[in-house]
Amino acid sequence: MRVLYFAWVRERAGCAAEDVAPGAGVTTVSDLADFLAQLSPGHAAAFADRTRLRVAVNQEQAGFDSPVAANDEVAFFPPMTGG
Amino acid sequence: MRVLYFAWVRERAGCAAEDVAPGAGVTTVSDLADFLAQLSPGHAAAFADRTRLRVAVNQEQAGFDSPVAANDEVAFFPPMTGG
Amino acid sequence: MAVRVQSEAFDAAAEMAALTAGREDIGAVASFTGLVRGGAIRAMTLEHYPGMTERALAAIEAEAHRRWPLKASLIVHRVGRLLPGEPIVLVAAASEGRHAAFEAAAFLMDYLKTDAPFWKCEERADGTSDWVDAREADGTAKARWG
Amino acid sequence: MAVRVQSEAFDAAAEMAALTAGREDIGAVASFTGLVRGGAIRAMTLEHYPGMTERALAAIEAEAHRRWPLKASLIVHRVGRLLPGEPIVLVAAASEGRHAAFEAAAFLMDYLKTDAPFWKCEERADGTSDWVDAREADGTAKARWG
Repeated sequence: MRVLYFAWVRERAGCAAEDVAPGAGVTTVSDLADFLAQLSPGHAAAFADRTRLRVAVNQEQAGFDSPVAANDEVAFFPPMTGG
Repeated sequence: MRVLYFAWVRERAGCAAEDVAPGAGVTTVSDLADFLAQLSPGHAAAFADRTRLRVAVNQEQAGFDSPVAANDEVAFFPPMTGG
Repeated sequence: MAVRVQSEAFDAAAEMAALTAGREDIGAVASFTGLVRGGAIRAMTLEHYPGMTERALAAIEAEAHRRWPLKASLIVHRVGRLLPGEPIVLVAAASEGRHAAFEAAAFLMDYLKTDAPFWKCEERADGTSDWVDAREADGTAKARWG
Repeated sequence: MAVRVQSEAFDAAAEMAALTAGREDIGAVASFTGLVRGGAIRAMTLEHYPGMTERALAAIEAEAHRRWPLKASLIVHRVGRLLPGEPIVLVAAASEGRHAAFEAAAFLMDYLKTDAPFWKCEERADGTSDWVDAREADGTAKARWG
């Protein structure tokens, strides 16, 4: 599974992208967030307040209850501030 | 009194501007329109349907009940279609 | 704030660039360009009321500045004979945020349509020509601003 | 229809001129340019999600074409480090009449603000920097389109 981070989520996680293999128990974005949060103190900080996070699965906006599978690209980021 | 015509009102009246001295009985735009309408068949055609006419007195939008005086500039024209 | 009536063509892009040149206090610029449409129309001649036109446009622009916190604005309107594809009018409104800019630009156009003394005469492809009737929708559009 | 994401500066004027060049079917072009404001801000760095950004912008543009009879449209958004006064974004919508053009341009901006994966980081004059928080008003602005 390819995981991407943007903006301050990227800064806290300490990386922009990583490949992870969280195992069969991870079937939703929420499960994945639980898994990622224990990778490092930086990851824990990135996922500390999920109300501040937005998610995309395969480059489409998704929610924490969205399903994820092994070959998905999952991105975590703050609410968008372009324009 | 300086009278100006624009667009099809100008075409019907047959002139773009004329100086008139309608006399003391003409105190409103409506009076002036009555006076102008009898100057020529073209003028009569221009003033035939006043609901299609708009008025400005001294370059400010006005109505047929607006007062007019000897030194005023009074313009008659169709509803505006700029932009 | 600037209002111009001219027979010469204008460069909408250059006009807009000049509006923000050297400024660091403008976050948003909304603009509108009206152009002569072709098809049944061979040319469009715009007549206006010199003197009153400039006064009316300046009054419309001043009213927009009263209603919205604008940093800059511009109205350029052409007169004379224009061909399809040519720009007729440009309005632009600049402010800190986008909503004021959008609303002010739409307001400028709505008021210009009903309050600025311009008249359009269309030359059709069949050689006839006629004055364009005012559209009731333009009065409705103006009325929404209260 | 065109969507571009680029680090290079763009010439809003030239972009808009290109939108209508050679066209006789466009009567109205509404545009919006967003610029970096100065004052407390020394620079603004825009990060984005390559791939998703282009998809999101294309989807927003397609939705605008579904809702209004547009003849042409354009979204250009910059990424990277921008200085005060520099343009960040340009949207333009062209149609036969002005209301569709104005509404579509406002719609493009409202959706872009909430649905396109861009993030702004401000460098302040005092040397600190921070990610810009999303504004609740942007969600409200999007919601008005139903």
